[in-house]
Amino acid sequence: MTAVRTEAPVSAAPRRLPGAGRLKVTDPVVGVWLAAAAVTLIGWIVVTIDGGQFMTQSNFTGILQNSVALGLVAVGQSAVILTGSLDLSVAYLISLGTLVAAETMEGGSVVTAVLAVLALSAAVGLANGLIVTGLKVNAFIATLGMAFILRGYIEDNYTGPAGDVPASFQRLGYDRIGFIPISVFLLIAVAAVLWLITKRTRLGHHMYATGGDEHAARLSGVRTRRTVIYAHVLCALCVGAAALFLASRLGAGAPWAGTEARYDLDSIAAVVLGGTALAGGRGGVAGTLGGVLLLSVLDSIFNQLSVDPFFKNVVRGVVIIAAVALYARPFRRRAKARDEARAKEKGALA
Amino acid sequence: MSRTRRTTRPGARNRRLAAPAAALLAAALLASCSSDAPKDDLADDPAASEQAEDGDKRSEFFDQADYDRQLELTKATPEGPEGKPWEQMLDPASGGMVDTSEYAMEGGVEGAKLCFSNAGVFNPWRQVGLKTMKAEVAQHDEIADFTVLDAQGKDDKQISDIQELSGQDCDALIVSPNTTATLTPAVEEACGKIPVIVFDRGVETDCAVTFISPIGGYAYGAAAADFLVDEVDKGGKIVALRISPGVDVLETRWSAAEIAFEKAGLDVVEVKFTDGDPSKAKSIVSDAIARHGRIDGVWMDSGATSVAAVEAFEDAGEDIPPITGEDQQDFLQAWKDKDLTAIAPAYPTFQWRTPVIAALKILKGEEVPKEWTLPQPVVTEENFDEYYKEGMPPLHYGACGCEELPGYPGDWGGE
Amino acid sequence: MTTTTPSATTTVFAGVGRRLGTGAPVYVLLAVLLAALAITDPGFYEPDSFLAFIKRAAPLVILAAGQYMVIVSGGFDLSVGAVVTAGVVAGAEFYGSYPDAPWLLVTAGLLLAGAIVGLVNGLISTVLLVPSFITTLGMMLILEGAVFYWTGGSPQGVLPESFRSFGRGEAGGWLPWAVLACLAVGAIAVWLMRSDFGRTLLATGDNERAAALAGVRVPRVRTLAFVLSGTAAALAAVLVAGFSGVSAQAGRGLEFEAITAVVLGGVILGGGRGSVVAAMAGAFSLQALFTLLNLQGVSGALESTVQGFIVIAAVGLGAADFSRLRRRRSQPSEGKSSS
Amino acid sequence: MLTMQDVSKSFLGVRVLHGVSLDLEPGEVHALVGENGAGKSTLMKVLAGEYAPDEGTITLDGTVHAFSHPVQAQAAGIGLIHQEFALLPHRTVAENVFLGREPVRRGFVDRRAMERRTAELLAELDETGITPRTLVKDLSVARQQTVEIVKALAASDVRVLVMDEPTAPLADHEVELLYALIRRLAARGIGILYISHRLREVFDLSRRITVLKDGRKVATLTTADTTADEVVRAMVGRELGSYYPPRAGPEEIGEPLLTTAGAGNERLAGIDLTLRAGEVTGVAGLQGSGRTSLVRALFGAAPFTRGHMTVTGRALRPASPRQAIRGGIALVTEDRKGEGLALRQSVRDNALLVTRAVHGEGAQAGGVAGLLERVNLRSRGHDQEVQYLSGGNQQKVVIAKWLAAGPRVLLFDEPTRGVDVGAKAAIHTLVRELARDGMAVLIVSSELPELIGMSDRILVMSDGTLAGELPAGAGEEDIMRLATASDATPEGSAA
Repeated sequence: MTAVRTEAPVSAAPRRLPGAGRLKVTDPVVGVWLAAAAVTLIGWIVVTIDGGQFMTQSNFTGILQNSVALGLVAVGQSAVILTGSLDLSVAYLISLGTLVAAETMEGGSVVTAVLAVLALSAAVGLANGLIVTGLKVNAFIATLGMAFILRGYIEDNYTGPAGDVPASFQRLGYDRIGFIPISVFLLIAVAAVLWLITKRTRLGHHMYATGGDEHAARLSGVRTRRTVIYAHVLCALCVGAAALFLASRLGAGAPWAGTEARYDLDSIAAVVLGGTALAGGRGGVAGTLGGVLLLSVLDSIFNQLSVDPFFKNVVRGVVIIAAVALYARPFRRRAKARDEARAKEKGALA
Repeated sequence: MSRTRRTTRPGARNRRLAAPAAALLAAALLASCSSDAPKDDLADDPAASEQAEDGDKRSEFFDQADYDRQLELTKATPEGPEGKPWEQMLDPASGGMVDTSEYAMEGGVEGAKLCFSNAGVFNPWRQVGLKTMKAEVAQHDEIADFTVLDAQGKDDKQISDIQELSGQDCDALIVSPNTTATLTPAVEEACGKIPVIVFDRGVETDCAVTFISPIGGYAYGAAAADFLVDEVDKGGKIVALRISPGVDVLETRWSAAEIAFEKAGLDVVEVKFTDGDPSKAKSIVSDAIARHGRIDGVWMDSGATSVAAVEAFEDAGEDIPPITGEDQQDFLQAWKDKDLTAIAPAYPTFQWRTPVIAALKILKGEEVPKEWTLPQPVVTEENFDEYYKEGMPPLHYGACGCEELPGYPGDWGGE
Repeated sequence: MTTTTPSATTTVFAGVGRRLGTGAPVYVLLAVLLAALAITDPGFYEPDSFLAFIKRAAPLVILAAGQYMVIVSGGFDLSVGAVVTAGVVAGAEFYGSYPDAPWLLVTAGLLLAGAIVGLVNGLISTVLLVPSFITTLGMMLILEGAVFYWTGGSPQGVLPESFRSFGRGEAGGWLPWAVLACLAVGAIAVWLMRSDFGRTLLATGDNERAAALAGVRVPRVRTLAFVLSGTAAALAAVLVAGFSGVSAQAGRGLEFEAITAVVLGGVILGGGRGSVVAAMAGAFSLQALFTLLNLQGVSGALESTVQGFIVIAAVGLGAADFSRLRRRRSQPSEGKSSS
Repeated sequence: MLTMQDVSKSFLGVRVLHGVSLDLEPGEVHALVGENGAGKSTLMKVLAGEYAPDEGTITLDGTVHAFSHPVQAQAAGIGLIHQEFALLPHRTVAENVFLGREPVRRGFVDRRAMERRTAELLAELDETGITPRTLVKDLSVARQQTVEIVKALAASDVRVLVMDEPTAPLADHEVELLYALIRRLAARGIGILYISHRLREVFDLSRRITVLKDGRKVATLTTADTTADEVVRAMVGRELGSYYPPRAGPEEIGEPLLTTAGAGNERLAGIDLTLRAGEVTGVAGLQGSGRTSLVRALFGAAPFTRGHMTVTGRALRPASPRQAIRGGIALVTEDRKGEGLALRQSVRDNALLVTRAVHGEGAQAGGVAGLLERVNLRSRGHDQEVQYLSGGNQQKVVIAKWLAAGPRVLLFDEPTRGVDVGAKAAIHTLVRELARDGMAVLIVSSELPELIGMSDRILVMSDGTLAGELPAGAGEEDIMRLATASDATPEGSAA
């Protein structure tokens, strides 16, 4: 990556002071949380005008509950996207995960089931990583192909819901402390771990570096391939967690648990809403959680107003585009050009 | 079948059926899905759920008792008002009647609030159904409020929806489950709080006051198959088009047909999955014609793609052989225009009216059958005109029982 | 000064690499698949059935051509599948209200609508600087939502034969219109890519800033690419609607098929390299693969698995060739850059 | 201390290094010069472990090494400063300095330690303007380079530091700072291998000079007892004599083609200049004095917002490159790869880009052959992708691209950056020819000798204004005096 130009050609962007660009309202991470808060407020007003109650306990519970599954996936997704990759196979991995979980629990113990699911996820993540780094297949295609493979396997081996989750494990899906579903703590835990990994460990630093500038990272001695592989495994493990949660919630494995909820594209949307650059190298888990929350608050509002489900999609689409458009602004063209340059590198590399 | 939302590729939404199941079928599901033996065998043997005509394959989905009972019911005469199939019931005795006095609203049902957790409106069948249900509600002034939450086909969301609704002050809760197994816990939870009415697809609990559904998959599959058996000579070549592999309720339809074909010695040359995608179906049939020269009959496990199949024959310049479909308007239209030799078993959308009726009965304290099994009409040459309605949109369903309802035909898109 | 040894030789290999890396694999793949088809179904090459095959492939090929324009300019178009669905449904809905509208008018209308969708995609991506992946992802949600919201879930109209004949019927009784459309689009695409627009499009995808400083109106060029993609998608919609009639899921997943096809054609995601012919060949390969799996009677369930493996393998092969060459030549050229 | 013995390296069976030997003493600055593709960078990358040598050995402090990865070389004490920085703009200085070897404490990166150490290293180099937490994108190029150096120092106990064209991105006063830095490093016993095209630097800094040609070592000379001519001869086997073409005589200078009056924008003020047909005008100035801003403003890339401007007599203050091009202005930018070329496209497509984009006359592709002939491009056919051309030939393609559009005013920003001696001369000659053909030429360069050698008159910029004008043949001192006259902030408006 060449040096930042000495005299910026097109950009009239004011010079940033050292350390600026963090902790600013223009910072997507802050932005998305503010947005989520704002939407909640607006929703409250609108719903109240509409004659409903928004700030009810059950409603909060619902919002949190609905954030868990997508949250887990999106957190994982942000790991890969940060590293400059992408995972489109998450949806089918979830489905398979729920099935494996439920069936193993039916036969054996919960522990073995959890281990089995995590093992499966790790394996799939590893495969994705190896295809992307080893075969040099663009992540988009690689994980899409993986999705096909998983899909075939599922359709070929499962006939509707399968397995049976013991009540003990279903508590994960149904219990709550006060109005907070305990599954939320699972999400928080996973998110915290991912946050620590990305922000505080060498692997994390290398993920940002690899996503930010693969070439520079390699020159600096970062094992970029390994980093990408780790990122994919991390993502898959989060997906595994999501699968376990869904299994506990559904009480059985469902071959369509992941696909019908569109976790593949929704998770990417949430990540981007959270201000993580699709090209990689910038953003983080914190923002992603904000994005997820924003989406499920929206859903809840639509629910309250019983908006036509088709109309929801329209709004979602608009929100996603609008948000990213806002993020794109402060960076201005120069950053855009740089990101594109990177995206290009990625395109060429993968 | 039309209840299918089948994505052909990732990124698209659902890939399966929010499908029907008679209570007994639900039992069959228990037997098939949660029974370990066949499933584990399956996992090791990818060929298993292929359309191999081997016995043990069928045994996985096939349940003789249900099969017999369903064929039984097709012959039974329904109890209930003539010409109002949505209020009729078949052999209610079997499940026994339920005394609902405990749910009776004091001061009558005036101002009742009904709540409905819908799996989704992701296909024409469900859209027609929901319209019909809303029209039914509109008929009853005593229903003050009717809340619908749409799960958009997400089990997870429907569970939350059910929890949310049972939290609100609903007098009765209607549930059209997205999935049989996965919604059981949520429904059980709701049962504790308010009277619950389950319809279309079942759940693995009998805590609901009543479960409403038509006869079921075996009857559907058999009706179509028997028709071909009558129309096609022994040894004739049959193409079977199915929506997607390994979907329980579709398997019952197919396994019923399989028996019939084998008994009659028909030669099933192709069994293919269409993903419910017309263009794929058309391609498959064209290929079949190209390869087998003549096709003597086409069996469908659902209606969505039958017109495409018909056209495949037209485009190939072949005569259209006996073909089965569903009561979807576009097929009925083709049937009429092209004067097909055809039959169309219906999985009637009028069943969406029944839950509302049942709910009011319950809230009035009138007794309802534990298993409310509705008739499952079959469209034939004879009764064609009952189901074919001029000017209805192509994706409308003939057996909607909505002709008398307010707003017909406009609200259903007809003119 | 003399062209020095490293750059000299590497250019040779780069040339090879260019052909190997981007072009060749897809043609090999296509040849293999077609051969396999011939073996499985001897009748495959009889004019009728072969034309039928092309006819079936036409929508995907056209989508691929459109998608190529966007990808080569450095973007993504995930909205094409939704455009097809929306197109089919909207067409039917329109005929619901005006049953005897002339088919040409409706077709033109759909194409225009597709172009407008592309225009919006393009403007959002270039003016608001939203990555096209997100823009078109959002557009996908919006279109699907909007069209079904509008039609209340299912279209009200019937598509008349006049409208459908374009995707269903044959010209002169034997040559399917779809095949003609396919050829026409191919010709136009090739012509476009040789034209000033095509060259500037490639240059833009390769180095946006250099293009801008050379006077290329980058936003306009990239937007135009999206417009083309949108229009192509609309045309595909017309063909699909004609071929198989009204369906609420006509375009489901087509965006991924189209992108896969283009990548199979050796076009690099990220832009600046790849040929439109190869992209269309990629689409044919994909269709051939589907047909083959179908004829082979591979379990419907396993189909997608096989497909997944083949796609990864094929792309991996292309990438392998290319990346190896890239690594080799990258060394001396890096050397140059600093001396 | 360091010896490279008979190092050979081949790519795809083509030898780019033929048994090159080289040695380096502690505290020595050893310059490495040679034409494009002479093998300098390959040699250095072998040393830095980026390539493994086919033959030959690397001995450092008595131990023989065979590096297979840069990290190993770093560990052994060999640091490489790339011409193109390997920095992450969105990460902090500390994060960049320790990238790939972050200190770990209890499983987590020890940021405090990281930042402390970075601060120390910065202090050692008396680099005050940088704090460990600064984001790299907020630093000037010079400081980014410092970060690169700090990065190398932090890597290990560095014994050998390889600097590849370190001054290329720097302005003159920054070069001085770099010299100081290099001398400080040398004083600490670090051996420095210094690759450069700029003989002046080489003579300023180095103790010995090793000349490579076509992958072979031609000679290792002691700087004290050699001359620039000797070195150039060794490099190209050509006399220095015909280095700059003769200037224009007064009779050759024609009517004004471009004038500005009181033109300015947020970086420039009160720009009054006149470019005449047949004349080569040089623009000097410190980094950030607005040289580049000036050409970009004239070209409409960062347009003037005030003032008046005419091109070929017509009033035109271009608001976009497109307008400028239509008006007959062309700009050869300093960043050839980033802004000049579409590297993966063919020579022909690049040469035709402007005409296609602006005049839509791509069809007349015939003319391009003549143009490429004219700039005397050396390539393997016009279908070759420009990325495989040498820097000099790439620059020729850029020039051809503009000539195709038939401009009247040619603006050059650092026309010979990253171009070797041989190609330099060719480009200089070409520029002069173009002026003779009646074009008005403006050259911005931070290489004063080039500026003085080429220009018919020299404008000096300082702090966004034209500080003065000097006649042909003015001395470097006069220029620097004008350039530093006002209080030009050293940081300038680096973005």
